[in-house]
Amino acid sequence: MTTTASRATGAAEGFKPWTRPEMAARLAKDIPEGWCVNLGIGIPLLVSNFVKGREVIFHSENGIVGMGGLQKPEELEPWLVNAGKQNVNLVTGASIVHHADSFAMIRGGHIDLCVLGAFEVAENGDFANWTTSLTDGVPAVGGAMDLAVGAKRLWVIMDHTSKDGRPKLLERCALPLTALKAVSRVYTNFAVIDVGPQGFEVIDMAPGLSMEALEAQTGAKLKRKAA
Amino acid sequence: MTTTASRATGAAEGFKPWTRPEMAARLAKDIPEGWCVNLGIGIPLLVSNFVKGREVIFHSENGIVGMGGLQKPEELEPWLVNAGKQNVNLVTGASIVHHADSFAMIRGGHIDLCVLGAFEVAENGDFANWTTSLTDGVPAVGGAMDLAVGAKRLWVIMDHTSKDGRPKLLERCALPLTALKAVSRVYTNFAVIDVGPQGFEVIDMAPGLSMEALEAQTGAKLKRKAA
Amino acid sequence: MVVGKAAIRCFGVAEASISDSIAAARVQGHPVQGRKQEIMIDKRVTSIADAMKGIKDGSTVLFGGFGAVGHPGQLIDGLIEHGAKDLTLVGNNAGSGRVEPLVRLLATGRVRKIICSFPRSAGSVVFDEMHKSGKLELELVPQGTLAERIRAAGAGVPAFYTPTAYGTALGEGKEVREFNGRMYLLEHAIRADVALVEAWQADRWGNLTYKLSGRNFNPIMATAAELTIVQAQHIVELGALGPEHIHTPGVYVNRVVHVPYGDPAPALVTTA
Amino acid sequence: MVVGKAAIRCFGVAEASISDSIAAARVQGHPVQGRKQEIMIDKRVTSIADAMKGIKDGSTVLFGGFGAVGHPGQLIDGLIEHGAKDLTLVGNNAGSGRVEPLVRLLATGRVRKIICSFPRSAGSVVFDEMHKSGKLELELVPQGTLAERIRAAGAGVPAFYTPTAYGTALGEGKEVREFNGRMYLLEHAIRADVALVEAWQADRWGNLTYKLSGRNFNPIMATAAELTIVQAQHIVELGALGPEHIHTPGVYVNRVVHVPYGDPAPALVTTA
Repeated sequence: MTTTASRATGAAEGFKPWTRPEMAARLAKDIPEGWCVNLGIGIPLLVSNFVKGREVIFHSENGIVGMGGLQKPEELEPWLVNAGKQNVNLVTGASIVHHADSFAMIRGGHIDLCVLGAFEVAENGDFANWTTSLTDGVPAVGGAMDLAVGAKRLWVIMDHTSKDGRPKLLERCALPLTALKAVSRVYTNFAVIDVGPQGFEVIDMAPGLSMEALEAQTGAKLKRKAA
Repeated sequence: MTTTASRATGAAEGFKPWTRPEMAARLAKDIPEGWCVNLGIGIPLLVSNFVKGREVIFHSENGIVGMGGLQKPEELEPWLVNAGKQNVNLVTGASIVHHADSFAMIRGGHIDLCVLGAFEVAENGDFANWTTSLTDGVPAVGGAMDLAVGAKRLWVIMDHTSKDGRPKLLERCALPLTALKAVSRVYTNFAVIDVGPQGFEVIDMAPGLSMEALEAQTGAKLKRKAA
Repeated sequence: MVVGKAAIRCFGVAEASISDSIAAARVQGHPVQGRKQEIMIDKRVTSIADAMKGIKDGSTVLFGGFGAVGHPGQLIDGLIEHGAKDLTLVGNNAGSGRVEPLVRLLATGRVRKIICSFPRSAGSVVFDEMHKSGKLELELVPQGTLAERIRAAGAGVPAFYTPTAYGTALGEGKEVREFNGRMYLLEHAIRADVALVEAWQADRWGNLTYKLSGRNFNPIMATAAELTIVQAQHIVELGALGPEHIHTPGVYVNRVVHVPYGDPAPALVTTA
Repeated sequence: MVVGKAAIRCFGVAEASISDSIAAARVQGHPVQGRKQEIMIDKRVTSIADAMKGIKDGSTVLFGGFGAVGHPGQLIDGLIEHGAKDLTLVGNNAGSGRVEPLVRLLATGRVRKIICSFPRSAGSVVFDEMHKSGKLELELVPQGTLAERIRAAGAGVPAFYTPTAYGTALGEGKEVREFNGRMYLLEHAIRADVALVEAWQADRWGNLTYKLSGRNFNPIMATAAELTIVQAQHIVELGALGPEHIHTPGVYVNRVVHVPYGDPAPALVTTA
């Protein structure tokens, strides 16, 4: 039902939502060369596929500055893992730091951009991505809260609506927050939306999508970003 | 007048004060092998001459763990200096850390012993060694206050009396304090004195010195340390 | 000087026990070329059982590793053998599956509480069961706050302010303070009784290096415990590690045991 | 998102100026084998004058070094040439004699205040004169507190507690708090506009190593300023510095200038 549901919606509305690779590529286009970027697990990781030819330095919170791609079976180095504990490579120029230094780098504002997934984003930049419930199951937080408050800017990449079709961009988050007033931009399968001083500002929309159709899928007011 | 004055006093009293090398040797005898020790500038530095044959690790607050002796002219390595900015050697097993890590080592209680000089030591362990006046001249503090509160134990090595013959072991310090309740033992040219829960406790005296003569040179009550 | 000692003991650096550790290390001393019969600093112990000596019930135990990489699994096994109970464990993860040492330690029921950032993973079944049934207390801490709280303990900083988790459920009940128009939480140092560390190289002074991502929490944990125990893949001669390339000065280390276990298992599962 | 930006700006990390720095660095980019015509990260600048561009009047400037060792004297000279005034300097010492760059900078009258631990030395005549005549303000900070305040700024920690200087003249007026029976002072991060750093090796990303005692304050200062400028004895190819042996990741560095000045003067005078 997940992306399919959204796409079904798109089809019904007569437009074609962006695919995940398209979303990642759209986000990657906005990353200038030279930035140091931390990518969350999941869709955010796809972004690294679309910065080829530019020097972007990928940071992994377990202490890698200059992370490369996933290892191929023949290059196995089990002593190198990313934040998702996948085996990765280093790029030329990479360095290793310990956990306190790595989070000092994050908290101290030295990461230009963090890209995370989210369950909900509010029009004031609040967002929720770490747990759907504080009572059911065991919560886990990892480095999300540190990244959210520490990186110079936080962009969220996610489907525009939930698996069951409910809006994920809202006036106020209902789920437990990861950080307050932290998100500056959202890339969804429907649109690219800035979190401005007065709320959501639409920068870009999937081909064929109307502002009205987008608003119908969004739980907060939208306005077009002034050029 | 300085050491000479003290010695003159000693001579007048019919005893022989310890020389500085003797004071340093007496202190060194109490350092067990394996300790990590920070020695202040001046008389404390002499202590390193008397631990030969034992592995004692000398720490220098500018980031050396495992400092050796002063460089000889033919071994000049200008990139190695101690806290007094003298050129020193490293011993086998030494490591280099940055200033924040070096003082984390100090403040965190990882230095077994710090040896400092002092102007005054009080019977409650307060001591003054960083400035004789907060108004005349320019004060400088360096790492003394950090070492005084951070090292596991602080021993002071100093002449028993000032240049003009006044006691330096006192009921209360008159000069600006370096740290409160920090000194656990004092090595002077007259005696070795613990700072106990009830005040100064004499452990050892220069040959020929009487308890009465020592008390006459001391500005606080003394008692013999229980064996 | 009672006041001073008491003050230092607040951080858990009891003088006597440290001296004991040094004495214990010295017992391990043995004649070495050119210095025959002379006792010297030698923190190497010959068995994991020896490495565990003196760990008490009720201890707070730091363990290194980010998942399997840099995780001192053999020392955790040693802790199971040792038998200490009523433990508080501090590390990033709570283990997965049923066979790895950390999970088996949890299963013994000797762990009262775990302080970590990411207990949940695809296979964290034992943690899940024990936590849900109330047999294991959890203190969930954001990963950067966890790292900084451990670093602070080692650095003699009892508490510090951080923006992380302000306004969230994990910040509830914590002291809030504004600096320059931004809100921060007060966080306290996590000082431990024991640190279990995995290193790549170690010498007899306890100087350490770590391999690649194996570094993670290990260097800061080594600084934050009264008794730091290291399992090292390689034991090298004193002087073999360059002074400018040592990651953990031996001053922080009490015991080193040689555990040449090889590489961590390749891990491609998605957890954090 | 105004609130967030404002909050980050409290720490002096203005987004625009950082981006400017990156842009400035990129301007220095030039074709390299195999990547012809492609612009890439290159933080090298070709002159000290270029390295100083944009430093504003009123800036807080960190300078590395413990005495002469690891001290970026040529960058200080560059700062004199550059002409910025109303400066606050932060470093361990206040210079000695009359010819070294730091002393000549003080003598220009462009320094309003100096924050340091050890201003006084045998030859600190210029500092002495200017301080006594009220032309130069002094904030005297214990050396470990100075280091930790700088490290805190780089680590996003606005304030922390330390036992150092409690009950002394240097603790007067500071907030006091008890933790576990011991008294501590609240100390605030020292965030700077500019850091002047001396390194041994640097590559085009700004990855750095330091030589022996030349390390001292340099790595923490590199993390604590909006604009970090490095003078490096050696420029090396990207990849020449081992990932496990880099002391400062290039992420912290904005500009690197090659200054192969050789060794610091041997110093046998007793100061601290």
